[in-house]
Amino acid sequence: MSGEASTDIRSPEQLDVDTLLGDADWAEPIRRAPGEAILTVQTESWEGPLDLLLSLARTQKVDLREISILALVEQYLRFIEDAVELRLELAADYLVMAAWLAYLKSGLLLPKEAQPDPSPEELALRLHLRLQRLEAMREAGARLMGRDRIGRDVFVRPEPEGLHRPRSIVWQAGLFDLIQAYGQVKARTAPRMHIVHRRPVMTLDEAIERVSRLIGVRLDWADLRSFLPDHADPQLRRSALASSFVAALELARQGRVEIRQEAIFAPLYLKAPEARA
Amino acid sequence: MSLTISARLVEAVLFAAEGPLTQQEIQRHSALEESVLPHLTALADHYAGRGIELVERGGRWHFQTAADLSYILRREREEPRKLSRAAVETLAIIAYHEPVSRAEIESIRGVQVAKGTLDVLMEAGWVRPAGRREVPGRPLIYATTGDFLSHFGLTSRRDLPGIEDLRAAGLLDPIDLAMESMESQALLERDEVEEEGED
Amino acid sequence: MSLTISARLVEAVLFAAEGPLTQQEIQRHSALEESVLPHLTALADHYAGRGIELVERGGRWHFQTAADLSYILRREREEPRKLSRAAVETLAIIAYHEPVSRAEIESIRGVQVAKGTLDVLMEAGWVRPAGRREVPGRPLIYATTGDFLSHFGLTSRRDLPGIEDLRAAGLLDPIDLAMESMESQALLERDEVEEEGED
Repeated sequence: MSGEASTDIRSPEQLDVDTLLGDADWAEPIRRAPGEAILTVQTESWEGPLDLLLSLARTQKVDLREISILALVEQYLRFIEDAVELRLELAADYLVMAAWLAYLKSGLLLPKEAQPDPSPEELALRLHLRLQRLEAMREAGARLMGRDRIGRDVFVRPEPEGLHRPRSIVWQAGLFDLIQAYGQVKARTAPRMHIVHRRPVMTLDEAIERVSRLIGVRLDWADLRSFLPDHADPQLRRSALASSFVAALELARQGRVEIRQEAIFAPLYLKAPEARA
Repeated sequence: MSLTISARLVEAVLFAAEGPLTQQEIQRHSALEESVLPHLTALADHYAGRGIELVERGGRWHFQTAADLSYILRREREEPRKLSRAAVETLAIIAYHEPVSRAEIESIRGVQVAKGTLDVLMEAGWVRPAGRREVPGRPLIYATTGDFLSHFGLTSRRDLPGIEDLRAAGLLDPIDLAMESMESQALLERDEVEEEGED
Repeated sequence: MSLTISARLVEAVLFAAEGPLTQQEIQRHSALEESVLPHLTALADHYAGRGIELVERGGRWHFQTAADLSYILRREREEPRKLSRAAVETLAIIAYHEPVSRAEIESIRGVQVAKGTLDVLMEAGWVRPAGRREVPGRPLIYATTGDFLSHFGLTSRRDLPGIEDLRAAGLLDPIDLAMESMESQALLERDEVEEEGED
């Protein structure tokens, strides 16, 4: 088959995963920003610490089976130190990995008899196996993408006539459509937390205090609006208007203020009661 | 049967073409120096009497299913219809929550369900009435069918991804949420306009 | 070249179909009493070395242009789907390990499966939920589809590049299993070689 022929051409040794995936960035973690003297570290270049470890391992330029875990651990820790010195935001999992690797490093350097359980060799081996597995899958992915793909390398008829079909498949819908639709229904109707932004308000207590204080110094009927703070922003003014109105009603109920209004929606006038004047 | 690379290219170009091609177009797509005409006639001869034929109509060449076999082809009116958005959502809700009544579907969707939507799903053979709910009004309840499972390649309804799976797969937010926040923004704005009108 | 009516029918069915067809579907559409399989293999032989080839992918058959002509026909501008690195790795993990749960994918990649990875693969029609693993939590498991095999030109999953080598090297086994087998290996060898360590 044609597919096999093409895989024969590219043996695994010749594969350059980076070029095949067209993403050369990840081999080059630390770059000098153009025109600047400082280094920029792009932690977004990696998907997590394991990814970073693998690309550091690649820079050792040896078969992954021969790699020195201790050297790799040191590289990682140095990288994290540099990043911290440069005050870069590091995701927590990078730091967790750093702590774990520091522990592993001290274990690897300890004399054999003082080693805790599980042994650092075992932990190092596990890390090694994880890196091998990730590497294997990355290579497999690249080889997959490099195959003769429909629509790029080989082509099917763009507009076939289509065959006479049984009634049951007249309606078209796939499993993805179905679960996507359910996801959207759920997302649309899910209860959501709303955060109400704090608005500048005048509380009723503040308004009562303010109106009763000002009413004492007004000699004649005064428009309610003249009791509002002068330089307040419009939102605070609206709140103050409402609160002052309620305050006026409350004060009138207590007999501490008189209210007059000429017509519906006409301005409200306040005055201190006659008896006390 | 071995062919020259040129003849093979011409054959492939014709097969992958979006529509009938002129001789010049075939020449260009196959990137050949020599004339493609001899290849075209040789191919037409080769396919004569097969299930596929190479035909020339008004100077354009294309492959087609042999005319005498056209009865295997789809009739125009059988054009497969894509299930409407409402129908897919309704089907999904029935699959996840069955058995459900229409009112329950509506409360999950947050939108009314037209009667025609359920009819389409029943016509497709994916949904069936499954009795009545023993509550006031005794509403009809709906469930999915065996055809539903086989069409969607499921062995059981429990194979449907759960909410957490959907979230992890990235199917629980994107576009709609953004749309919604825009909508609620618009609602807020309308409220504000109304409030200001009252002033 | 004249063919029997049966062979012509099979050829025409494959040519007019909108997608790959299983042997059963070809049988049904061609409405033949006799098995279509001999016709399929004869046709595949006939087309070998032509500009078009008849291929079988995951048990489904379709015509496509010959792969070795891709250097001329290749349409760079129409790259079918540019996948993110995460999506490529996730696809590879699912294909080589299937069926596989999200947690298993995450343990190989060392990061959470990002939103917009699985849904992209499912939308492309290459990955599907394939039931649940019967362990606590009953996690959903994922597998590849027939369309995946067709798209990447794989006759079956055994055709996945290098899968035999990876399996032989134990690189498709979970780490715990690999550790165990290494330990028993080490026990065997301990007599002969005093451990030189990893320095």
